[in-house]
Amino acid sequence: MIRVRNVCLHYQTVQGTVKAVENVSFDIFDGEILGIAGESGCGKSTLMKGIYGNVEAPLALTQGSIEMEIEQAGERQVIPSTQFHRYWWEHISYIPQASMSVLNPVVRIQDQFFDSYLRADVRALGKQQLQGRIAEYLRELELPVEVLHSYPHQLSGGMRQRVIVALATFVHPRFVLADEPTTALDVVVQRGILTMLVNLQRQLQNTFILVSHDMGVHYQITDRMVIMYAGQVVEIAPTAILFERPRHPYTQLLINSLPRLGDDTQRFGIGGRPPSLLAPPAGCRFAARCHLADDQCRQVQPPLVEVEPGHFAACLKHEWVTEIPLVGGGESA
Amino acid sequence: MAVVRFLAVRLMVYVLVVWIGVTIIFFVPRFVPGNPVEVMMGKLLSQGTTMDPVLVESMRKTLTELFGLEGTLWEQYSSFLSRVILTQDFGPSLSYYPTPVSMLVARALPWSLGLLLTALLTSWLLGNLIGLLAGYYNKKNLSKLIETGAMIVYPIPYYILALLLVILFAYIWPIFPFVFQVSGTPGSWPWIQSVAYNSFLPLVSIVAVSLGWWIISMKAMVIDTKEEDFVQYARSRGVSDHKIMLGYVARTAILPQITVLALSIGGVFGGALITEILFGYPGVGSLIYKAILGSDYNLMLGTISISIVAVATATLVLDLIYPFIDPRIRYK
Amino acid sequence: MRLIKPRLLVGIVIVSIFSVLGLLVPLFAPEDPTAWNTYFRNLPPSAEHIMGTNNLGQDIFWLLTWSIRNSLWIGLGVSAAATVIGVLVGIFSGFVGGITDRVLTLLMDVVIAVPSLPILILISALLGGKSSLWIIAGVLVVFNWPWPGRQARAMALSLREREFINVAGASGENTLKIIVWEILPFMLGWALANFINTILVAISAESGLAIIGLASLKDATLGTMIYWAMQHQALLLEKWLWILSPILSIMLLFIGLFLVSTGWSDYFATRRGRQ
Amino acid sequence: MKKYLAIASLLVLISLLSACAAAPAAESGDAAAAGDEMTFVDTPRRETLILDNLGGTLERPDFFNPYAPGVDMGRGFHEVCLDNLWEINTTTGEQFPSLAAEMPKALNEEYTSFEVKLREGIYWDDGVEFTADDVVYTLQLGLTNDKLPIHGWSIDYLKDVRAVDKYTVVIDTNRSQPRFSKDLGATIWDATRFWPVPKHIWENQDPTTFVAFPPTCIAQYKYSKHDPNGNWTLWELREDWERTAVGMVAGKPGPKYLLWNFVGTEEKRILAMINNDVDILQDITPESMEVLNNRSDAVRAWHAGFPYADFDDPCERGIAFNNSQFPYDQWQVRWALALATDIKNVSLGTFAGMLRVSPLAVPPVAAVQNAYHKPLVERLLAMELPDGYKPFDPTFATAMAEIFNEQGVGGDLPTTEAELIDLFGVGWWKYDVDQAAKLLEEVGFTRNAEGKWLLPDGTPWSIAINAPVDFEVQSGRLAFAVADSWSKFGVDASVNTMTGGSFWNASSTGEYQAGSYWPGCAIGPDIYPNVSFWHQKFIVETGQPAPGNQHRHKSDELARILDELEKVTSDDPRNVELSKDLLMQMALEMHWIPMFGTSKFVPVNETYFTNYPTADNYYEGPWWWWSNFKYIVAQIEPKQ
Amino acid sequence: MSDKFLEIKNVSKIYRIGGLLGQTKIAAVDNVNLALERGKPQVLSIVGESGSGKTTLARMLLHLIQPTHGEILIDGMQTGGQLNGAQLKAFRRRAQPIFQNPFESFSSRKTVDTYLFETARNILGAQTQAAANRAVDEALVNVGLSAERVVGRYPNQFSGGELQRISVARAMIPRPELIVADEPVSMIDASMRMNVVNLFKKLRDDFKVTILYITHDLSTAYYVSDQIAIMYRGSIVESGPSAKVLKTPSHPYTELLLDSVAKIGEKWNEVVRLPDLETKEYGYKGCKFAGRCPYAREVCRQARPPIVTLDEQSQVHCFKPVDYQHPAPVSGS
Repeated sequence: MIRVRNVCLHYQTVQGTVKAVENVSFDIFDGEILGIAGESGCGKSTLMKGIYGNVEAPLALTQGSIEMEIEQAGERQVIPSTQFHRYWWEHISYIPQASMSVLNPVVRIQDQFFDSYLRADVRALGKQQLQGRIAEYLRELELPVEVLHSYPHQLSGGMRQRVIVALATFVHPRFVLADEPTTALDVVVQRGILTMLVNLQRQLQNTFILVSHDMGVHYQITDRMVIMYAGQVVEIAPTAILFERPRHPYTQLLINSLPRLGDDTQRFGIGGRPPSLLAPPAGCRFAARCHLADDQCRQVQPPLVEVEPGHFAACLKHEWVTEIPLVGGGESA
Repeated sequence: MAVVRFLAVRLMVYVLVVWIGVTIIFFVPRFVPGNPVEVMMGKLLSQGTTMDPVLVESMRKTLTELFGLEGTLWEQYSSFLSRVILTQDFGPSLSYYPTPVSMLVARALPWSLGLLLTALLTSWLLGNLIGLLAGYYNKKNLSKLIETGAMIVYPIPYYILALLLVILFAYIWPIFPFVFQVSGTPGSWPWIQSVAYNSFLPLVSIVAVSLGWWIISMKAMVIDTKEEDFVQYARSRGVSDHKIMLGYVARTAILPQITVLALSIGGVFGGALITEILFGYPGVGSLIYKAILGSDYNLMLGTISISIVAVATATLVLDLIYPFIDPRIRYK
Repeated sequence: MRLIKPRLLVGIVIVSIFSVLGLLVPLFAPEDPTAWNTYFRNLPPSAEHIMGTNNLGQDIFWLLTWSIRNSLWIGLGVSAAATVIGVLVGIFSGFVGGITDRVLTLLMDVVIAVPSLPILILISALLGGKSSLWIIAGVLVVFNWPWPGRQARAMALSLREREFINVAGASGENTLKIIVWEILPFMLGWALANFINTILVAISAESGLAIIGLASLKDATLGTMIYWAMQHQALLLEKWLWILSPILSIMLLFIGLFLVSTGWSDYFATRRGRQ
Repeated sequence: MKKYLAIASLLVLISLLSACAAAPAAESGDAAAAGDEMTFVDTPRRETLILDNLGGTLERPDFFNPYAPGVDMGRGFHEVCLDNLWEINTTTGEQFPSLAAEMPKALNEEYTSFEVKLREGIYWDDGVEFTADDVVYTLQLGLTNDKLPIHGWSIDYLKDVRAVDKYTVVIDTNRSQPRFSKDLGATIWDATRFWPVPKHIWENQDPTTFVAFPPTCIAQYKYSKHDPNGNWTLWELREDWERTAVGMVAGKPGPKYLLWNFVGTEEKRILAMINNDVDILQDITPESMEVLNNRSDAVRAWHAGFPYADFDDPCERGIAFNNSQFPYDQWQVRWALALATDIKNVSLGTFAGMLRVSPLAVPPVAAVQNAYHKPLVERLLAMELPDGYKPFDPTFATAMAEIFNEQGVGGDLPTTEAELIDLFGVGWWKYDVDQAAKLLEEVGFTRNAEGKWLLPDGTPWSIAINAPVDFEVQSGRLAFAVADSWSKFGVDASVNTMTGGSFWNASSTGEYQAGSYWPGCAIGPDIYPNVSFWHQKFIVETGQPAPGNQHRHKSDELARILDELEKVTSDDPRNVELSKDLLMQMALEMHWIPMFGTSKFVPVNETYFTNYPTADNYYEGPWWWWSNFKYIVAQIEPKQ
Repeated sequence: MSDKFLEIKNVSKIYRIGGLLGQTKIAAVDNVNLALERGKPQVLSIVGESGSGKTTLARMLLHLIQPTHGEILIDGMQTGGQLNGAQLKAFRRRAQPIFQNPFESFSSRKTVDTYLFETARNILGAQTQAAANRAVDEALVNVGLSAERVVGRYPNQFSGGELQRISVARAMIPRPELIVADEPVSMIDASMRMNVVNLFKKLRDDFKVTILYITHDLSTAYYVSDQIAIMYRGSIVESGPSAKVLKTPSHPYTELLLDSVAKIGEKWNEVVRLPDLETKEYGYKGCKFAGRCPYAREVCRQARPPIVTLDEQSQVHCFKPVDYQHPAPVSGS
């Protein structure tokens, strides 16, 4: 498992310190698909960098720790995030946002496969055999083997993303981090890739961490969810429970702002905008946009409390969240 | 079919560029005052020899005829064009009459190519290597030092650098020759040694300046490329550092440098005019200069056209081969 | 991260010193420093002649300031003209497109393919003399506008696809307005860097010509100053102030301009990055 | 292609190697004169006289056809390989027979038929005897080949050429030619149209394109080798040098090897001489002379001390105008400019005062100065402009001496006025800006508030002076110095620095205002051949190339004197008297402004050779680049 | 005048793609017909995945590019071909755009209000500053903003949602009859999307504007639109009232799309087949969807499917509803 404890991740910029992730703690369990959700700028991608142990200037882990617990040579070992890069790809791998630019544009896919693998036993296979293994693996994932001889730009966006998934899972890492893996892809393709991910996870029995802003995606495939807002975790719960009875008004508003097919109820967006991470407000960061907020909310940082077993929420009014009906509008901030 | 169409259009542009360029070189000298007959007359008469006006007149007439400068400009132009197109012959040099232009060019070209290609390739390879290292390890002090050095040398005009080098290494600290004087039989070892020894300062003056440029541009490109997603992703895939540097960063960053290299090779045929003049180097640059001083129309056309054709050809070839250099272009 | 890097600062300082030396100081020259035999020849530096006098009886310091002035004016003039023409033609070509674009692009390609130095030498060699500073400047403009032209065209082409151009169109702005208010602001930073670079090119070309004796030698420029010093064997007679002052001035000025140009581009890039 | 690759691939590697390896070799020039040191062309240094090759790098170093327009006659070719029928003695300005056995004999009173006797026993360097056939063959080249530049002249001049016997040629001309030997023999620098070529080599060749390589020589040296890059040519003394004209006339051959070498720009040339890598330099600036004096004891100029230069070059420099163009068609304007010229300052500015002035249109070389300048001083002093103003000022020489003494450089100068006049000239026009202003105002010029001159129509008056940029330094500098002087007078004067092409084109077409040209040449008392072109019958319209009188000066009086002069022979006493009238008339009309004779700093290095001609050893002028060098070199001796 | 407010007649847009090697023609929009009745303001959604040609269609409607074939009439006014200044102005008074990326819709070097005032002066024809102020103010109030909040600020001082509302305000200034909104909410955070989408309903109801809503998002399309047209590879495969199309899809592709949406409240089950490499399908002789269609038969691969009119308002391009009968040649193709 991966333990995230009191983590602060800050960017140093020209304008000052951007507190992208503030005091975040949670656990990632073995064998689950954990979803992390939130709006753009909520710190979810930064947190992913932290969890992957890829923290470089101007980003810095200013507080807290991230540890990975793995089994190696029959022993359980705890590895701090500063050492993660030694285990990259072997124990922990990463699927970036679907984008044209993450593969080397001037090198064929196959050579990029070759470049990645470090583990001695895989290396020892030799090029010929390795090639066979890769081809086999692609066939397993129902991908055409020809892609190996292509350049990235020759593949469609969906195909590229599936190749990256294959790349990231080829050596069966225990942890796979996927950062918005299907954003900007068409829904049909998105469904294909997500299905592929789920199947892989079932097959490998490893841990997937999925970052997405799309609540629908989370609903479809994640087991447990972490909701982030303005650099902080506001709610953690098993996915089904979260959708059924959210205990943070942000989660609730988020779910309710989404129109559903076949459902004609009037929906409203959340008014206003998230606070600046350069100088976040003193109290609850969502207070300015919250229909439940009172003066206390604006002054006191709500702690993340376990509101029911396995369900955590950081809201002083968490008990009222489902009780008080949502008001229309919020159009003006 | 599309390929054929593309080629046809591209070739047409090529021919147009060359033709217009050559036409400019044909007409500009003829429209500014000065003409080769008078240069020749001046040369023959300036020594104070008897200026028998009758002789002057008859000589002028003969020379005008010999130099093919009779008739209207249009007639001269069309006969020039047909001669060049049909026989690729630029005719005799006027100031070295009747020596053919082709012979003069053939003698000067190896020198310019030798000097400039060497300078270009050396500085390109060295500059890109240094630029790559300096850009890849751009946080290191040495890297900053190199960049500062390159920034100081690069903007200095190469002829100023040439002057300084001559002052420093041929005069104050005379380890290099002041005089371009090749000895030994061409092709022999002492000759090669002497060529190299004599070419060293001109070479350095060109290399130093262009080296600065390659370092600066490569470094900038490497720093940009280093931030690209695919490099970052390669890093997070655990790809080894030198592999990222060579296979990912260098491989991509070098592409625009290849473009500029190709264009520079085109420029090589024009010679490094002022360097050659300052060092008395027997290349095309010196020849162009002499042609201009002597109002030698044919020699100007012969020498400058090479340069025009070379630059145009370089761009053409570049357009044609670029898809093979950069796989992204091919299937777009 | 500081906003203005030391590089830009050094550049600005150097360029400012030269601007003062070239644009202000010459106003105080006691006599026309280009006139010959104004003073005794070959005087050593003194309070009266802080850099001494040369073989022609000119005060080296005042001559240097005049040279810097003229070189700067050539650079500024040529660069301003070339950049303005280039940017306007480039934007026009890119924005209007079609046959106009093709013809203009071909024109730019041709000018770029024709080597400029021989033509410059040809024209200055054959015309020479008084008017040649203008003619050289003119020829330099002719050969230097296509570079910014091509870039401006490329930028116009990509800017044309930006959505705010469409929004401006939908807001009823006409083509001229769009070029001036929507496209130009995005080119200013680049155009300034290009402007400074072209100053380098122009000064460099003029002094190169002067050094081989083909510029307007009666006018004081950094190049002609080197020419006269070389002609009078300042090197071998070890009149260092005479020969080295223009050489070092060119070097320093160029380094300064270059630093400003790259520093400005960087500064601009960071500023953009911030937004 | 191989060659490209060879040069390209080896350059880097080798430069690094040789940077260290070859460096010591470069210093060899410093080594002492003694020993068996070799030159870079593998000849013993002590036996090799090395000359500066003024022509620069040759683009076609293997081309030795003297009749092709693009040939380079320097580098030893006409100096020591070709020979003339009659050569010139520059101390007297008189010709003497070289290939010819004697001066030509006129066969009739009209001077249209001449007999030329050739020396017997002269051989080409391939062992074939030089005979009348060679002379006839060569003269007929011009008559029969219309592609040779001399064709027009030949047709116009020669009526018939025939060999009477093996050593006698008879030449008939179309017109009376009282100065026949000047047309076919060497005068200043060389003849331009007649060098005998070997018939046995040439007869089956096309003379228009024949490269004539290797050259077949008739003087005492033969071709040895040359630099394919065109920087040097080596000549070797013929073993049978006694079978040449020089051998017969001078009885001495000269050094074993002659090497003409071009080393580059001026500073490189003088450094080479400081390093004893060159023995004779041709034309340098006063500053270079200063460097040489500072750095080397072995080097001396024509004069051992100040003013160093030889002032006897047979052309003089000055400012010429297109006299057909307003306002230079007015004598007042030309005279005003002459009087507004601060000649002493111009002299200092041009060549630091190392110049000899001349108020007359012929150069102040010793022979000419004695024949004309000095005898005419009285008439010059008496000369009046139409308003009675006497412009002549005879004090130039003494005034200059005073300046030099003030500057502390005059230590080597003579002290008597006569000697100073020999050195600096008889005097020049007064520097009188008031009189100049008066003349200008007479023709309607005015001055504005800033003292700048305006043309009669009120527009500012500006003069652009044409000047050569990359050759003939003295004329270039003169232009700048004069422009400087005129600017101080309030005329907006500037200099057009021009390359050969445009410089000569402007001169010939008259498309210029003023130019720093050198139309006044002469070497001896018979000046007619050098002044005949001033006749107004040669004037053509501005824009057309002129055959003569490029300055388009119209004067009936000059024409009258010239017509008379044409008819008298060189030795006729009337020749000099008429010439004096001509020169005085020219001065009065101020058809151009003659200023100075040409100064040549002709330094020699005495490390390896001695007995160069110098002011102290004046057996010949220091004209290393003239054809008569073959007679000078015969006198130059190896040291010990 | 026709009774149609908007008519799209046989419109095609053909692009040549590929540079040096292998240039091909691609019909980005392939013979599209569409008409909207006058006097019935409505929201028409055009839904499609990337490469369906929906944006190309939008740009043709906005006179930004010209159709290769066919004609587009808005209010009887031809928008293809060259329009002169007055015609262009008249056209813009009728039709206004809203673009996808709110951050790109305004120059970062100018304050956003300049575009509003330009529109007020140039298109609406406000003669005085006061008139322009009034128009701008009113438009801003209509989208839930105010002049004080907007005037004098640069784009980077607004959130995406706010900018997009300003875009709507700008488009509304001349009181157009048609607004073409190309993916107006895809770049906006989920929590704020409804703020923009709800505006469209408001504009339709309060200002009688017809809105062409171009999107890939079926949920918002269902939520906001009256009519819907599904595009696939340049053609409209199905069109009709949105509720009908999305609740009872007739075209297999519509079915696939609906299946693939990551819905909340309903999990995926079966595995779907993912599309082939993209560009191949443009060249299909028959139905372009045949390669992926589970119902495809031989006839689908050989011939273009017919237009089948399902009811008054609904049409579908498919063989399936007519039981794979080879149709009579379709006119206009």
